[in-house]
Amino acid sequence: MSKDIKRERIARRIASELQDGMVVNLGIGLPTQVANFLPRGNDVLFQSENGFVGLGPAPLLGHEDPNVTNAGSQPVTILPGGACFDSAMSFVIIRGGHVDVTVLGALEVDEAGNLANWMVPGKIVPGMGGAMDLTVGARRVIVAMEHTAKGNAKILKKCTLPLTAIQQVDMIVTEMAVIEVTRQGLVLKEIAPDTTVMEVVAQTEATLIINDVKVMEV
Amino acid sequence: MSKDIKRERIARRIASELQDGMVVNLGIGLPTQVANFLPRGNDVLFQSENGFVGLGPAPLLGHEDPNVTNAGSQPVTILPGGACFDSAMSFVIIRGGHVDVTVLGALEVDEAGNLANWMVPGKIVPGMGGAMDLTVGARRVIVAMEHTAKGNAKILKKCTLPLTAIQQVDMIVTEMAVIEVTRQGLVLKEIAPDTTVMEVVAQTEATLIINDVKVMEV
Amino acid sequence: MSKKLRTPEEALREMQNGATVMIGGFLVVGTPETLIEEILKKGVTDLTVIGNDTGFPERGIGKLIVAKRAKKVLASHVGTNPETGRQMHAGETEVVLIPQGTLAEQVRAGGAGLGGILTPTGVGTIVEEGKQKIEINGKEFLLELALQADYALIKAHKADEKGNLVYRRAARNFNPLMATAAKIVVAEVDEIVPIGKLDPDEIVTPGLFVTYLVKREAPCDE
Amino acid sequence: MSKKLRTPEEALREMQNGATVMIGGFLVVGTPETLIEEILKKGVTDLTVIGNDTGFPERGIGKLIVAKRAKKVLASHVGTNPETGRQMHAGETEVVLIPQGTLAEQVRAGGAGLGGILTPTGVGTIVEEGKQKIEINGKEFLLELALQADYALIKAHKADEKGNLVYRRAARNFNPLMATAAKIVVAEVDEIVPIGKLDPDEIVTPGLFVTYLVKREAPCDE
Repeated sequence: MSKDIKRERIARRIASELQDGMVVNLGIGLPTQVANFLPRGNDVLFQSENGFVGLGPAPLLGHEDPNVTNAGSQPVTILPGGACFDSAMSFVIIRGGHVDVTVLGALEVDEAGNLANWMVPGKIVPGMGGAMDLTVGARRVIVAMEHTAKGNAKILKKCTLPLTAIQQVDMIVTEMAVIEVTRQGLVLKEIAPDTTVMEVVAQTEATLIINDVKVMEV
Repeated sequence: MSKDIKRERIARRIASELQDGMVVNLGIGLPTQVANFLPRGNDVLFQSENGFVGLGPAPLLGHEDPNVTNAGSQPVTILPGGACFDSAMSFVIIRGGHVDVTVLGALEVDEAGNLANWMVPGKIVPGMGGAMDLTVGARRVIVAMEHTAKGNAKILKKCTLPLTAIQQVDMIVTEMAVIEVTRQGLVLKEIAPDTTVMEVVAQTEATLIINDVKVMEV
Repeated sequence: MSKKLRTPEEALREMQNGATVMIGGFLVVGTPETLIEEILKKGVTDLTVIGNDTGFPERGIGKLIVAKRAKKVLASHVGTNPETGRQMHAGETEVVLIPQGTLAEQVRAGGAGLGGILTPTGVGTIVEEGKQKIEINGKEFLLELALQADYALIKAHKADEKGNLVYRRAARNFNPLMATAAKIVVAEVDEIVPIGKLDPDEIVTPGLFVTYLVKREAPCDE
Repeated sequence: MSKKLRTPEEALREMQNGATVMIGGFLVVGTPETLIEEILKKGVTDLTVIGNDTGFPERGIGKLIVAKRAKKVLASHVGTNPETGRQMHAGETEVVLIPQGTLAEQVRAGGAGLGGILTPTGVGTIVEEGKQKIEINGKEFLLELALQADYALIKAHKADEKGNLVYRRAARNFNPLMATAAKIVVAEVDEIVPIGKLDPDEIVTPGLFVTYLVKREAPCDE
């Protein structure tokens, strides 16, 4: 399966978690694609941590406003009914529990719902940006990532990289599976139609609680 | 001397402390009168802790805007160049040291620059409102009050009433004297033309450092 | 028509006895009088009321005090309503007096997911009683904890249909702060305009904070 | 003519080597490019720079990093400027990474006279190293201290002659916060309008915070 198809599948599945009226923050990269798979006329309100709500699609070429970009510096639009604010208010919204769902990428996730997605010591240290606040503050944290990296498991018994936040992840969506984080551990809720429970288990270091597994809509 | 004349003298003297460009917050009552004695065309910026700067004089009768009142609930105006904000920003300005001078009334002041002006236990407990923040936050705290209350000294060795703030008062102006609060104690800087140093000392419980005393302009 | 628009009765339907209620306004400027009337009509009692002040006996929060609907009041100033003082001295109502800037930060912290803030205000006064003191670079601060509520009843000037709010002049005061700090936020407004009529840069409270909109029935403040 | 209007050179005349400088903007949106150019021209160095990020190598704060004017950087994100990472790994520049919401609150606290704030962000991560942890109702928070600076260099859209500022869209970001937290605040603006042209309700940064106004020389963001 190509990277693009994997990513589209993940984004599409997460889009189905978003409901009208929700306030949603999408991380940079794969998570940003989630917005592309919402039904037309949806009423999901996207928050952009650089300072506004009502984040809309990219503008037509030549209609970019240099003051309207997403947190990844790409030109976007502000939909009617949107509102702008400063960075303190942006994180009042984020840290204060006013974001219903955040979708974030991950380097590692573990059985306790710990997340590592901001640095690899000695290699990449881009900084956490808003990720630590988003993970701690959003009511629901959904991790969007490919199931493995170069064949190595990313869903671990215990994260090895520096953490972004402890015990905050609620759901993990990969091209192979949908996994819920519960107090008891990771529950395998859905698997993709082109894989098996055995295969998912094999690609996952963490213990999966397997009970009533559905087929993921792709 | 009538109460009105005393108060006008105090307000007038304090007005001469205010310079163009200063941000000033005047307490309710006597301090409010200070604004009446500034030269025409002055550029002092008055802050009103209920949420704006650019506080102007009372409006003409019939031109009151119910949303434009001072912190004492009296109709006022907002001058051109004024700005409105919420209570958090109002106290960012006050607590953050962005007010150059605050003028406050007092029940008691003492040698250490302690101020008591918000309650008399068992009697009046109106609440401190913004007074504690103003006293702690303003760069310069000027107390405006009559020198005594029913013949009792108000400038004490040590305050007896619950404090508003410790060691924050910089200057005391009464109808009799101008007193500066220094690390060494209270320095008598000026006396009114209709009193004597002996008389001021007699009406003051605190020790006054007396060196080079000028005559107060009244 | 805004999906958030409710009658006062609908907006406060779930309010229970004993609820914690933040109420905006500064000496009744920017106070949601229509919602206060609804509390009186509804008959809920034993409220914990958080507000800058307790208004006047016949206006604003003062009406709730006079009608004895509050078992506890957190405010910076109660001097304009002698009944609050009377109830406090008689032990009928618990009154916690809080410096105004501290109260503003506590409400803001409640909305911002902060545990509290360190303020120099109140150090060396009775306000510090029972509070943790923390010294930073030789200067003492009081740790003041975040405040949250079941309801925030606020007053704005205009809303758009999404619930985005703008305020007018000194009627802003505690309203935008309280809008962030409660489970249910009811905004009483003079006017509701179509989506797009407010510029994104002029909106003070984004609609995501607002649960319900109620049209002001008391005379408008203009 | 505004009494606060200065040339870039006049506005930064007093800036010394070793100064602490807050610089507004989010990935160069709302960054005062004219003032950054002036720092480069002026030749001051050993700066401590506080900003959301370090821009790009050829834009925004990134230019200061590339020219090695910063001995220390406090930012939430440096990934868009590989030179910052290189200098950090080589030990040439000290880089302190701070969660974005924490940085915003620290700057705000600096402007607000608060000693610090308690945030849940960073608990259980390396961000908590060396910091005081405070438990409130069973939940842990980090005590994060206030930040202040010698200079805040900010970018606004319009000023009036009093220095009151309004911002445009996402170019607001850290600018209004930094405007409160420095001894000298220089606002680079696209346009200066006469007093009275801005409505008191639309002003985001009251002019009392602004020491100097500088007209943007870089191409305007519109």
